[in-house]
Amino acid sequence: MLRDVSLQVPAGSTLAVLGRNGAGKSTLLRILATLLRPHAGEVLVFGEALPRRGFAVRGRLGLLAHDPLLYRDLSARENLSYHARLHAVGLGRVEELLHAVGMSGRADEPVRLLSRGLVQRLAVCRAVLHAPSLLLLDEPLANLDPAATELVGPLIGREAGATRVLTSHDPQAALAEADLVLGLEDGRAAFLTSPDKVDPGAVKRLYA
Amino acid sequence: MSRLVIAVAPALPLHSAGKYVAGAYIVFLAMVLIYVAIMATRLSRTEREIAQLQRDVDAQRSARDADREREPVA
Amino acid sequence: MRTALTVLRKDLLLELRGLETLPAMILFAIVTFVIFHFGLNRDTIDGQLAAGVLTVTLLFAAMLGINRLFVAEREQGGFDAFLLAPVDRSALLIAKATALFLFLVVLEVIAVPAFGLLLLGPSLSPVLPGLIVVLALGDVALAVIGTLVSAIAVQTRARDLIGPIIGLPLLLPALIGMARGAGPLLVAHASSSPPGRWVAILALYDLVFALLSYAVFDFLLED
Amino acid sequence: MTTYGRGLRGLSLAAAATITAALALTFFYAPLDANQGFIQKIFYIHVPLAITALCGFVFGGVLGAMYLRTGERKWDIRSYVAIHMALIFGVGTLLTGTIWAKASWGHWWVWSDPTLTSFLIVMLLFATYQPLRFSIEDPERQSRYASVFSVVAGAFVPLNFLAVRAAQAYVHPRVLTLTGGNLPGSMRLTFLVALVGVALLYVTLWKYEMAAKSTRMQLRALRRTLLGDDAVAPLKRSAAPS
Repeated sequence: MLRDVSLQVPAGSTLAVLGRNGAGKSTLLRILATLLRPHAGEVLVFGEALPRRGFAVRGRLGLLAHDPLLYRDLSARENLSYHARLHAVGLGRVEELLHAVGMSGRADEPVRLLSRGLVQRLAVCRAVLHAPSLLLLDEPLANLDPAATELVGPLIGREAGATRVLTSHDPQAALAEADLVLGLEDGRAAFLTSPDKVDPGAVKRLYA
Repeated sequence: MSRLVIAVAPALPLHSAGKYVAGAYIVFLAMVLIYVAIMATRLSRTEREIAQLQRDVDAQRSARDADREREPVA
Repeated sequence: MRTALTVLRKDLLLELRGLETLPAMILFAIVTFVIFHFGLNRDTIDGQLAAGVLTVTLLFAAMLGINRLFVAEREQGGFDAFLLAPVDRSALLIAKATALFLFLVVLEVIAVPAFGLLLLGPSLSPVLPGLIVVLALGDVALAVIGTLVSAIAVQTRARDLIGPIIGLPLLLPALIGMARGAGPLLVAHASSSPPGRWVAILALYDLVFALLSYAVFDFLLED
Repeated sequence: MTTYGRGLRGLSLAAAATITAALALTFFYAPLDANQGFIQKIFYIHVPLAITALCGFVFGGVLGAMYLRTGERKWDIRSYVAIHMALIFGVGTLLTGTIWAKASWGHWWVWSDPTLTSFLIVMLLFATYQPLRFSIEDPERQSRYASVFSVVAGAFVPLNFLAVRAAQAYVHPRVLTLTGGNLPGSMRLTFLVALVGVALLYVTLWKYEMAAKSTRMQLRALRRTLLGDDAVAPLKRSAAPS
């Protein structure tokens, strides 16, 4: 449920979405990812109107959701190879990414045997496999320890160079990364400003 | 008429044939009537809802009028 | 087409790893033959009765596979992952129907000889080519309609119930075609070619539903 | 919003007049069938009901296709009402059919009649329409899936008849051949009048139901504009679109 939310994210910048569970963060991401169709209102991604022009947008965005979107019975390598084929990406990219997140050694184990942290690393690989220019990141650092956070940094951090929309349980971390902050409360925009102008009290109220 | 029918219907005893034919047409009639009954209950529900809406709108309006009357006093 | 192959490869790999569906279908079919032996109290059967037992067993075994066809996609995010990719959505229909068809073929490769061994009176080998034609055409109908029904049912709350109650009536004409086509083959000294009328009806049914599924499948994937 | 009530009075009167005429023709004009005698009079209600129900199912499929094409909710509601009405007519067909079977063959059900058998299969399929709708909570998805179902099931109707007809020899009384090959002129006239009457009844009831539905929806909308969002009770989970 989203209402009266209207904003623009310039290319290359980062929008942080704050709010409690159920405030509409994931809904916003799923709408941007063309997975949910908005009942009303206007959504433009790369200047293409959704949901009508969804096919023009798919393949240029990467979604990292709560659900890792990986098959539990397939190995890490098999999962990524499947997605690489769907996105018409060479299999060399799969090895490159597995190496980048330090999983080359465990790439042949079925995903169901991997720890939450390793699954999250894999999900990051899946989301950036096709080098998307828009990254939709729902709690990207969940289950990741500091070392792993550093590993995925170049893939989904500001260094990646993509436009990013991210949500986080930790408002301070999100504020540090963002160019623009959207506070959501029950599907409505509570505030929308730059990080240095955010009222700490307003953030606290969001999570109260 | 029915006597005439008996005269020309050789094989089947009319009393049983008539029963079945009547049964079939009664099924048809009953269906239509049941439908009318269902629509009647729905119509009365709609009527009730319109009456309720009328009451609610009246209540809202009288509340607003009461507010307006109090204003100069306040 | 390449996308369909990719998805098909993934589905077969998943089945190979999990072995969740196919063994259950095969076991179900064989147990059902044993049940028919006791239920009918007959050691051997032939003709239309045999064809009926065989095709009904295959139909119900297929229902098991149909119920599970999209479960992994729904529970493990496969739908979302597929929808995020810049690919033609019909590829999923083609891949899933092909996977189901292959499952049915493997099922029949084991269940039909088992049927010949356990229940069927007349010998199977002289009529095998004709039987293969009838079963293959029936499998196409089962695969196409099964995929469509499964895609509808998987998004409902009572998916284990909705699948069969929609699927069975839709598959009835295909069952009639398979049973009546196979019936004349399963008697002693049968001619080896199945009745042309039934082959034609099955083929027509396959064709119409393949086109129909292709036309409506996209609508089942949105959001 | 379309006003479905317009023309409803004329249509109702036409349906009533045609059905009265059909009844009169059936009992006072059409000759007794040579083989079946008086029993054959069931034909004039049973077959028009059956044809109307089947056309209603196909009609529902066409309306469902319109929903898929446009995404406008009104088409789904129309499709729902069309199938809903056709189901009621279908139940009537099955009941009159079994009565006829009992009267002419002494059994309440006969498998040897391909038309009745395939009609049963169609009914079994469409009987799942409501459970399917009820099983999907999201209203938009419910409409979309129900429309897909109606398109597939609508196409299934003629195919199913083809398959079942091929499966069985014709044992049914020859009056059933709808081409009217061996139907005497007076019987054919009666039959056609009855068919038009029942079809008019279907259209009337469809419009009636649509008028009732749209009235209730307008009432809700009115309540919302007059009293605000909170004054409207949330819809209960339902198989019917609204």
